[in-house]
Amino acid sequence: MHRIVEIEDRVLETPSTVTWRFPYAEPCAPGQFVMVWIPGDDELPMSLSYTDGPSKGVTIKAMGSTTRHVQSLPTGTRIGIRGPYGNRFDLTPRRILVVGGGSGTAVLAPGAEQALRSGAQVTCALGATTELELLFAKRLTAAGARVEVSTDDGTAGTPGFVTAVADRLLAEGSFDAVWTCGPEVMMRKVAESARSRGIIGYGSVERHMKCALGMCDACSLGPYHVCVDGPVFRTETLLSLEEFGRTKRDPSGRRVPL
Amino acid sequence: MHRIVEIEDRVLETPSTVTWRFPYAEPCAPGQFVMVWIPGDDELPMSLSYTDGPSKGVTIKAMGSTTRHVQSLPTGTRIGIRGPYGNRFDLTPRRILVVGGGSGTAVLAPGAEQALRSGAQVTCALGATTELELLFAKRLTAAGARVEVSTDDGTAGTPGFVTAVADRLLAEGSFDAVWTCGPEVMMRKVAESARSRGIIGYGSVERHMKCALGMCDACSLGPYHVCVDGPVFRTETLLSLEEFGRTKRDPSGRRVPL
Amino acid sequence: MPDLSVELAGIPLRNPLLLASGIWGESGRSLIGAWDAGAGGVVTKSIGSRPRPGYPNPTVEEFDSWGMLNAMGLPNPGIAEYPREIRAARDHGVLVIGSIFGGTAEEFARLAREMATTGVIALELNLSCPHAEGFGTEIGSDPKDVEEVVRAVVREVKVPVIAKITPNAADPAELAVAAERAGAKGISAINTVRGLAIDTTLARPVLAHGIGGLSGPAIKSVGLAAVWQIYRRVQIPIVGVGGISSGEDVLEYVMAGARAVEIGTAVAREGVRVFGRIAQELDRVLSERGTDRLGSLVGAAHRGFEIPTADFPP
Amino acid sequence: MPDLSVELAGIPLRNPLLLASGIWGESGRSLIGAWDAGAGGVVTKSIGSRPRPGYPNPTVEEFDSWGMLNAMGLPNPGIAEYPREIRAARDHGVLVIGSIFGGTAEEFARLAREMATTGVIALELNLSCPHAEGFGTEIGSDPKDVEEVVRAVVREVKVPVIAKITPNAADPAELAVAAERAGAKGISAINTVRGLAIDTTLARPVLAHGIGGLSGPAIKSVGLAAVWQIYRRVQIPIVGVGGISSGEDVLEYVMAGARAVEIGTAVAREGVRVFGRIAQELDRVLSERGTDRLGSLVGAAHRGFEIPTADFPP
Ligand SMILES: Cc1cc2nc3c(=O)[nH]c(=O)nc-3n(C[C@H](O)[C@H](O)[C@H](O)COP(=O)(O)OP(=O)(O)OC[C@H]3O[C@@H](n4cnc5c(N)ncnc54)[C@H](O)[C@@H]3O)c2cc1C
Ligand SMILES: Cc1cc2nc3c(=O)[nH]c(=O)nc-3n(C[C@H](O)[C@H](O)[C@H](O)COP(=O)(O)OP(=O)(O)OC[C@H]3O[C@@H](n4cnc5c(N)ncnc54)[C@H](O)[C@@H]3O)c2cc1C
Ligand SMILES: Cc1cc2nc3c(=O)[nH]c(=O)nc-3n(C[C@H](O)[C@H](O)[C@H](O)COP(=O)(O)O)c2cc1C
Ligand SMILES: Cc1cc2nc3c(=O)[nH]c(=O)nc-3n(C[C@H](O)[C@H](O)[C@H](O)COP(=O)(O)O)c2cc1C
Ligand code: FES
Ligand code: FES
Repeated sequence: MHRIVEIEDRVLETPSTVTWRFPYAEPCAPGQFVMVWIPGDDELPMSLSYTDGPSKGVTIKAMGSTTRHVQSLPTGTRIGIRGPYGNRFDLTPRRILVVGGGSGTAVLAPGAEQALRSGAQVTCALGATTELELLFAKRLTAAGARVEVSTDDGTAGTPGFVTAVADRLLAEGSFDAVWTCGPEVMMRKVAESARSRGIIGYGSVERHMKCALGMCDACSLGPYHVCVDGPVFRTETLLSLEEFGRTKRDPSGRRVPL
Repeated sequence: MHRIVEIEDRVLETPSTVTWRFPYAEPCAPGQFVMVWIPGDDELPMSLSYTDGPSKGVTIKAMGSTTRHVQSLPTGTRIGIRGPYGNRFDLTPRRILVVGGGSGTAVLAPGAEQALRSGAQVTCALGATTELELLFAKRLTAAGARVEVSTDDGTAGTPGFVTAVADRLLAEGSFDAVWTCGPEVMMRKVAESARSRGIIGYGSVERHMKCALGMCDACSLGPYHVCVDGPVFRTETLLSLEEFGRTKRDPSGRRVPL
Repeated sequence: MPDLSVELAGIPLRNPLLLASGIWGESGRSLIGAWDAGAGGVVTKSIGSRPRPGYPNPTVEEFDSWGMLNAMGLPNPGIAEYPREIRAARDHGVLVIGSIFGGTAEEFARLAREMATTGVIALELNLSCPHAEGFGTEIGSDPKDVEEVVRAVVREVKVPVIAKITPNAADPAELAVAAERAGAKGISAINTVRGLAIDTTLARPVLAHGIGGLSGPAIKSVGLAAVWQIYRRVQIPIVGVGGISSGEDVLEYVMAGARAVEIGTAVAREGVRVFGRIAQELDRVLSERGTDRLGSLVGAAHRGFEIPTADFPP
Repeated sequence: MPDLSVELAGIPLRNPLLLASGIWGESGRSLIGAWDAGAGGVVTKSIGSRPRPGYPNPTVEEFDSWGMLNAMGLPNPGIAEYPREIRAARDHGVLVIGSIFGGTAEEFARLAREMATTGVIALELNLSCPHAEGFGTEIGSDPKDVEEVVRAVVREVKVPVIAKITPNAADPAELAVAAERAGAKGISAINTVRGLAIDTTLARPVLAHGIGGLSGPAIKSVGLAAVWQIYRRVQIPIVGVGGISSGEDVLEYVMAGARAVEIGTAVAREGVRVFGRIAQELDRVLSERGTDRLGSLVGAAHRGFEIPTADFPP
């Protein structure tokens, strides 16, 4: 059942990323996602980048036709929301390393904030192609996290991939858990680093979604359905899946390279 | 939704009347009725003659094909029950005159028992064609009611109609309420007697029933539907209805004389 | 206060909420009850040539708040008896639509002629009862039969004729088109959806008739689909029926293309108070949406809607 | 422990609970998941000639625990790609029924030929999707078309052919009779019931495609009615589909005439655990009723049942 809401606030986070805030009373937890219906266009899965209070939020990166087109929608635009769906991050670890690539940081931010509020130590490694595309670095710093950034082009922080920063942080400090979201090749690297150090990892993954109810099989990933068994998986589990980091299914169900 | 139950006990109350007890957990109140399904035959409205405890009961008089045929069904027979439906007797009056004609006493008995248990004074005028057809006289006496009987043929109690006994009792004692059930000509008499003495009266009436949900209109009586607005009505209300005591509707909806 | 009045086949209605056929329609007094409770009009029980007791009980099976089966078997007092009930209602000022059913076009025409003399504002032809051998769906599922019946009736009477269409068909809109072609001034859609319930303890159908018709919220989407498809194919007004129990539901039907609606199963238990409640809710949702006239929303959901292809580029 | 095994068109099944087409059927791994969770067999997604992304989202609308609409638009990877998924499942020992859909008898025949080489135990012909232009109901609602398609397929393949029948027809049993005549070895009934939902705030249909198909408990009685009527007209076994979510539901279908059942919407949220739960419930209800073999109850509700007349003496 969709609920129709108005975009009550709109923030351009980066040149290619917008955050929408909207009233939505359902209780939501960090890690969960909603289906966002842009009437007349498409309905898309979006992780919640704000999960507390009466106003929830999603942060949308321009990837294809719909996500590009919606960047410019004004506040007051009516959208449909259903959910929340999926599982959540485990907020019990006390020393957490957050590794976010690009818009992947969206799903990690609310969990990091909640963990910090409950007294956990949170260290963030955030990567982006370029400085302007860095997401939520200020937000997480303000929340009390130690934030390190990297950019592919070196315009901010450590030049290169965020996986290098993550490796360094893992070597330096001691962590109870690693959370990650971003391109799957990146997540695979992070997952392997965590494994090599014996640290529990959690990764949030994306697959094409239609029903979000665990029925249509569009989002299948090995024996799992990302919409109900995920989107958060143990990185151990992800590493055991032949498809992880390699293939996904297109809307017809064909396996295609990632 | 029917619940299928087994007849767990069976008592021949009179040569033409049988009581069935069956397990039925729904809370039921005196005055209410259930739809009793005799699989392969018919489904009929029956007032509850036992409303307390886990075993409810109905008391069935042989009137037509089904009610005749079911007199001999053994215990263990499976029947379907839905309900209870309809409203209930007002149990607050403290001095109650109960006037029952024939099997009409069935719906009055559980209310009389409950009133007695709560300390009310209950006087019963029970009429039947003949001694053997008297219903629940012993049951009501045992419950603590003062019971007077009449028979059309004079085989027991006052010879003649029960309305004469009722009139005498009304003249003798003082009552807060009169409850009645029986042939409508009898109920009309009782209603008029109660009115002339300014006593509140309640009568339980019968009409052809199909849905018992206030939908099909089979049981309409003036502006009312007996299945949801009744079967218990104020006798004042009944007296105001042109149809009361005169006509009913047959299964096709045609008005026919009572 | 938004304006809830609508015009149906030339008849002004104070609101679009009609009592559905077969519900509270056996006695004139009940029709008055529905009207006094706020219905914009009432449809009578479907009346046939002769008194008909209908099937034995059980005739209804309620399995949940969202659905109910019935196989009443078209009980009715017959066309000779019934007009007195209509007259009682008419004398009270009730707008009555007379429903009839028959086995042949001739029988429909004969019934229509008699029904039309009772002061009904329109006739509704029941071409859609899913559980009456020889009537209902059997005659109502072939466009040719529908056309023949409607034509025969239209020839006989001056009052507008509304054809009530079955959902138990490959293409209900095709049936509506046939009715329009034959001169119908309106379409009612839908009647109940063919259904069955079995008692597994007894290993037998619950309803005495076996097959019955599903009604209530369970069929709302089915009725909406029919109204939607019919609206795209005919010009005459549509009366939406099926599973309506709130103001929102009415608005869904109106936006799908209905000009008025009928309410049936929702009358169970709550009684005809349901008309007042739904009118109030409709009032509220229209106010919330800033609409002052319900009529302006008829078919609103079709505007700008295009069916996408399933071959959109992946 | 009652014996839940049944024989369907010559194929022994360990239990009658099959995964319905279109649910968890896109990947071989998911088919394995359903089998490992206890399904007696699985039906694949309906496969067509070419990869087809299906309609844009929204493709589903869940309005309550009792009903859901979908218009997926028959997304599928195409017959060239899909066999690898079936083989993965077959290699694991899964009994796979291959579902196909097409626009013409020739297309069905071609698809059947290819599908039959993948090791499927049977073919299910989707003649019944209510929301795919040119496929589904359009080809499946005319007995002549059904007969032609089934005949064309039966000619091509050795595996048993099961025709999946639409409820959106005047007489689903007529379609089943046509399929039997053409050589089908089984009938599946039903597919989803045509339905629509409108968002009144936006004044537009919720599903991108507009019309969709209703599934879930809301349609159980509709599926039961179809199975009941088909059972009275054909000799071949029937697979009951529609709204099944408990052991009681399965028993209702079996008593109405089904030899096996398919489970679709009940897989939503609960996942394929539903197969284990329903098998357990079925076990319990059969024990309670003192039945040791499910197969003995097929059609039990027909025994001794007679349709009463509506003219019984009042
Ligand atoms: C659980 C989950 C959470 C997500 N959270 C976010 C988020 O917080 N922020 C964000 O920007 N993006 C998020 N995404 C990804 C987002 O849904 C897609 O980027 C978006 O759907 C692209 O839409 P489009 O029409 O612009 O793309 P298209 O032009 O259609 O395609 C671009 C890419 O998006 C993918 N895509 C298109 N439709 C879907 C769909 N229905 N489901 C999944 N992928 C799709 C395509 O496969 C392709 O890879 C999430 C995806 C999932 C599965
Ligand atoms: C609210 C209510 C409570 C009742 N309580 C009792 C009771 O406690 N004990 C008892 O013996 N009887 C009771 N009756 C009456 C009982 O339902 C009928 O006597 C019974 O249905 C007759 O069935 P039959 O098949 O034997 O009769 P038939 O041969 O069919 O007809 C005999 C008479 O019963 C009437 N009748 C038949 N079917 C119905 C029906 N579905 N609804 C109403 N009347 C019907 C007929 O109109 C006719 O007057 C009650 C009726 C109602 C409406
Ligand atoms: C008990 C009952 C009796 C009905 N009788 C008739 C009838 O006589 N003629 C008719 O056209 N429709 C009849 N119907 C169908 C309703 O008019 C209506 O089309 C259907 O119930 C769907 O609407 P609902 O979901 O609001 O009940 C009957 C429905 C019910 C539930
Ligand atoms: C999301 C979804 C997709 C479906 N896809 C197909 C399909 O591809 N082929 C088919 O024959 N039936 C399809 N169906 C219909 C189901 O197989 C089944 O007939 C119907 O849903 C009724 O069963 P249920 O109430 O248990 O879901 C689909 C149903 C759903 C809900
Ligand atoms: S999106 Fe349909 S199963 Fe996950
Ligand atoms: S029995 Fe149907 S309205 Fe009372």
